[in-house]
Amino acid sequence: MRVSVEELLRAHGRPPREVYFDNENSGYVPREVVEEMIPYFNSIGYGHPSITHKPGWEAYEVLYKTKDLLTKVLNAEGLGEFAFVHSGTEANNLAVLGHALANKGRGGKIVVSAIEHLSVIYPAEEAERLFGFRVVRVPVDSEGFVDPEVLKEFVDGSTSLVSIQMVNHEIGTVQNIFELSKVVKEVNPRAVFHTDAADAFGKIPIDLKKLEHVDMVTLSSHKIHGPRGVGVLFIREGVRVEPVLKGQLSYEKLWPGVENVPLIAGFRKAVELAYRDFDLNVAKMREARDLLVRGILEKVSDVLVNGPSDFSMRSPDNANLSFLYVEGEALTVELSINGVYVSSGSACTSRILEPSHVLLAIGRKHEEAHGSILFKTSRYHTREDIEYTLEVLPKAVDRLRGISTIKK
Amino acid sequence: MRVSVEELLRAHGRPPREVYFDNENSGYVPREVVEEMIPYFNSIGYGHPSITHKPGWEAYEVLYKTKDLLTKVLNAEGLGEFAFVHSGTEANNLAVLGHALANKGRGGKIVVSAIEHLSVIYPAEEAERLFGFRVVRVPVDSEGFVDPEVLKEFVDGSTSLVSIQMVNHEIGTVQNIFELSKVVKEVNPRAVFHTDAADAFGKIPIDLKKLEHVDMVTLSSHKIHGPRGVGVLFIREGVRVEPVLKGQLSYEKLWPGVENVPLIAGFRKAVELAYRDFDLNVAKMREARDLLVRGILEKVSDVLVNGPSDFSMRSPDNANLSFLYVEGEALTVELSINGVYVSSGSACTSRILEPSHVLLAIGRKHEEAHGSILFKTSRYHTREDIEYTLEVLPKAVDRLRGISTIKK
Amino acid sequence: MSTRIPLPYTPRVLELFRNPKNVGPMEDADIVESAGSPACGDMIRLYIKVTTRDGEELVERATFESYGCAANIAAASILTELVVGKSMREAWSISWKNVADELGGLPPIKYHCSILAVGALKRAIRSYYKKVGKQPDWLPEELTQEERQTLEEEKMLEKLYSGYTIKVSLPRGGGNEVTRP
Amino acid sequence: MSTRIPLPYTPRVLELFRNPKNVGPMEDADIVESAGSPACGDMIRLYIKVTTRDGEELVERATFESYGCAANIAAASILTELVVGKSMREAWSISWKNVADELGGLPPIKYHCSILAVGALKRAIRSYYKKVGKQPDWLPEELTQEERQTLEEEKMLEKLYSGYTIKVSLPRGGGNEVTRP
Ligand SMILES: Cc1ncc(COP(=O)(O)O)c(C=O)c1O
Ligand SMILES: Cc1ncc(COP(=O)(O)O)c(C=O)c1O
Ligand code: FES
Ligand code: FES
Repeated sequence: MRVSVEELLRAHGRPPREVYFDNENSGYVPREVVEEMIPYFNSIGYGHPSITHKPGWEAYEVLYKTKDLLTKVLNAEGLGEFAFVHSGTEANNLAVLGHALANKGRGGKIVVSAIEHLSVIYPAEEAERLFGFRVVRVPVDSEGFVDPEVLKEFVDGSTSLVSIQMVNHEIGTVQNIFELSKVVKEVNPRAVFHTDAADAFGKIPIDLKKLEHVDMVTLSSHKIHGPRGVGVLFIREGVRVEPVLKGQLSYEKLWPGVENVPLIAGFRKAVELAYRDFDLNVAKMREARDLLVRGILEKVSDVLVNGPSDFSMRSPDNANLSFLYVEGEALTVELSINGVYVSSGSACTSRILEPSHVLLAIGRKHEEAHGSILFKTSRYHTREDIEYTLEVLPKAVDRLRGISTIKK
Repeated sequence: MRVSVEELLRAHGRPPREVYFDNENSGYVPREVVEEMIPYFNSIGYGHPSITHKPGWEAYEVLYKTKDLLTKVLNAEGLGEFAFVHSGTEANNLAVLGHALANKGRGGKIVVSAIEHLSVIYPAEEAERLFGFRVVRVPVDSEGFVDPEVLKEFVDGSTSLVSIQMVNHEIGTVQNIFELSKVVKEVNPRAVFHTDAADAFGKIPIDLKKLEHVDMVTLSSHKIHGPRGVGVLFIREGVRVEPVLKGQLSYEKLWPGVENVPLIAGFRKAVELAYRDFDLNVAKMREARDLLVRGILEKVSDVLVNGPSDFSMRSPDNANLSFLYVEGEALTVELSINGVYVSSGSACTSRILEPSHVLLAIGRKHEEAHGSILFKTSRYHTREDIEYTLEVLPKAVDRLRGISTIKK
Repeated sequence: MSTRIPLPYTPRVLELFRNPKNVGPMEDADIVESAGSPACGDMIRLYIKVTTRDGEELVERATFESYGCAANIAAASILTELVVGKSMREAWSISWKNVADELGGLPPIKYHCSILAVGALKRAIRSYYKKVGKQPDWLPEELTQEERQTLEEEKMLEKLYSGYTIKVSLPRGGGNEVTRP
Repeated sequence: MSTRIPLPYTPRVLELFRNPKNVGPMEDADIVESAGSPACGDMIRLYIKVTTRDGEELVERATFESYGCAANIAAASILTELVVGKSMREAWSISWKNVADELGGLPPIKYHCSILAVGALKRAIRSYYKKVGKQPDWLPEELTQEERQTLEEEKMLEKLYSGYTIKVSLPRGGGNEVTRP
């Protein structure tokens, strides 16, 4: 449909303050990160890391320093390789489809949790469709946890790959990846264990020496205030994946094409910033999140908390709340008009008019998912941001409840 | 290998001028393009084009305006869709593997020219390996041209896809895509015709109304002074491709993940700049190229021109020359020390120690490919740049010829 | 969070979403009809007051409630405005396309919100004549396209919802080591 | 242009590439030996002048020529420096790894450049003793690892080259419409 978005934005109006909570998608990119990228664009031509000239060597250096930094912050010295791709989605595809391609003669089971990101679930289904693997979805409990005992029952000698995320992107459940990977290897030491840590990185410390049973890990730049356009897959030494796409190789053996050097330089800086004051950064997002949730529960009635009720078991940036009797998409629009930017797991926001598979998997009813709103706080949120949100949100919910067919 | 690139760069020294000819890879990104991207990074969070809030709508607008601009400059009104991916490599994968996935029950032949980019050839081979297609490589003549009469003989009723690039990335050969696509459809109207125009866009006018037999077209942002990280596939209405990667869809139905809005905004500006003064831009790169080639042929003996000898049949930015008796990688290093940045098709620059498949396919002998150097000029090259190069280059060739085991 | 699609609303949708007309229940309504999913609640409910002038039934007043998206709210608002003062026969002939056009267009994925609104209206008109025991000749006995689509929509919503209930809730595992997974 | 790999040279490689020692043919060389592909020309040629002191053959001078990459040039340069003043027996024991180490390391893909250089040296030493009709006890009759690798390298290069000649050159088609393809 042809719509003048400009006009739409005019009609949208100008709120007194703007607060961005859609950090599940792309967040603020700090000046220091931007300043790492600009010089590449400004130079006469930035390099291809595999060409023997100065810009090429400079480009090579960026890749190599980024891998060094990742090795350090993840405690991965000597453990394996980091492959660069363009998104967390691509890293998950490389892990799941890349594993399937490398093992396609053998088939077997691919075990995923029911609340994995779709970039894990759909590639697993593709591996089933194309290469005869069988996808098994492990159920989660009502707060999104995978029980190691339950997982154990889904794993057997034919299990080829297990993929369970470290932190759920919608409800913030922090899985016990150490335990989960351990039980998998106890049952079948040859099964490969992948964890999608796109939403854990920068929020939950990750130590790959300790996580000795984890074979592959997904990261994504835009989740930690880096630029969108860099995904990373860690692959433990000896674990085989095959490139999913084909073409000219450069530094990267597992994804064809030339590495996006400016973005990777920005990503490196973002990692540096996230880890420079890791605990403080986490404390800040947690504080903003706690302030927000406490305020909402005080000021708005009939709110369900989706995901872990014990907030120490939940990612420090995550708040997922269902505002009963209203529909989430309408609420995102209403909040947007007031300068508060969030997303929703409502069926009405989906291409297939289906509510979030995560909310359904934890047993939320359709009408409970209907009014769900995802807030992700960051270290950049101020107290004023949260206070403003707490002013705006109850009014927005009230107005829509006033219109609703459903009353308490 | 662990090497301090910093130290290497110190040892490299500082030349009096720097001239970048590696525009096959990533070129200069003008300030106007950078300025389109920065605001997204600076904002509190830039949008996901499929979320119903203001940053989301702003993001949506970027995509939609970019598609509108592409529709205009390619004269593609009402003809089909543009899909966003992260590189030309990914666009080619979507075209070739995406076609194979959509037609995998049927099999048939995939016809490519012998000098296609590896991001076409390798996906075609993957389609053969995984889905039972058969890859046929059409030979080219000694200047890289595909003869329509020859192509005709390679196409038959079982041909599923034909992929022939508009401009060759190494030797600049401009194919007669209109004729080539026409003969394909004459033999088999159901065969799908893809052209990789990554290296033609911005240099050769492309009119998709006229190119009525062309079904898919690949573009890449960094080839036209846009940021690296945006590839585009045009798909004519009714042509079926399936996503190669799987996951969460946003605006883009054919590539999962959220679109890279800041980069796409930069790409849009780059398209605008390329087309604002199309003829002038082309004249500038042609002038720099002609000056360079004329100067080299005057000043250096034993130089072969690779690709079309009739320069009106060759992309205006392309010069590919073989300096006999020297090895190309050594020459790239020698030139780099003097501030001139080029690439080579020598076996010594390759991961598999194989010379450029393009040079071999046009009948160049190994020793002719050995000293090949690719220069790509741009509208930003000055006369001084070329003159400086013409000073430096003969000395570099001389020095290496002095060392060489092979003398005239 | 599930698979996404951009929703470029028109300024008119946004405006009506912000300032909808004819909101709320109507105490003296002659008919109240809804459309939507019984599973998650009615998306839309219409209240209509009918009056008779010169032997013809007219819509005197119309209000709505919505538990739907911004487009649904805007569509319902427009619809209530469109029907007021119209004869029942004229009201019957309003299509979802009329509603979408009045809104300046809707993204295809949101057509169904307009369909639901019009579906509720058609239900209301039928139930009015059922109540008063008449069968006007312009009122087809067979369901219209919009009514059938509304039914399908409702069925789909219900299926979606119930299809998932089997997949949930195993007891929560203990010992989650949060800071070092 | 074909499949790429980064080539992080050490500063030492770069330095020796820029200022190689012992470059050029040697008029009075006792032995001249090469390694590389007969198809595309020798990558490396060594010239060695032998002298005898106290009954032991020593390398008096060594020079090289190279038609190879920057690493090849640097490796050859180092090698000529390494052998000078050494006995033939000592020279024989120089491995490609010694050469690479002297360069501060080489990227794996460039090991073969060092192997070629050392391969040429071993050939030179063998051909010296063949010429003078001696067979020192330290000189193994069987080919060493490096010599075998050098042969393989040469065979590969030749095959690569010849494998392609069949794929080329059909007559050029006319009528290329350049400005509007
Ligand atoms: C857990 C998880 N996995 C994968 C992804 C996909 O990452 P990206 O947006 O970089 O494609 C996301 C982000 O949305 C995520 O939260
Ligand atoms: C003809 C051609 N096709 C495809 C590509 C690949 O494009 P990208 O570098 O964006 O992956 C290139 C660029 O190197 C090219 O020149
Ligand atoms: S001589 Fe060819 S790679 Fe070194
Ligand atoms: S009411 Fe659900 S999409 Fe409009």
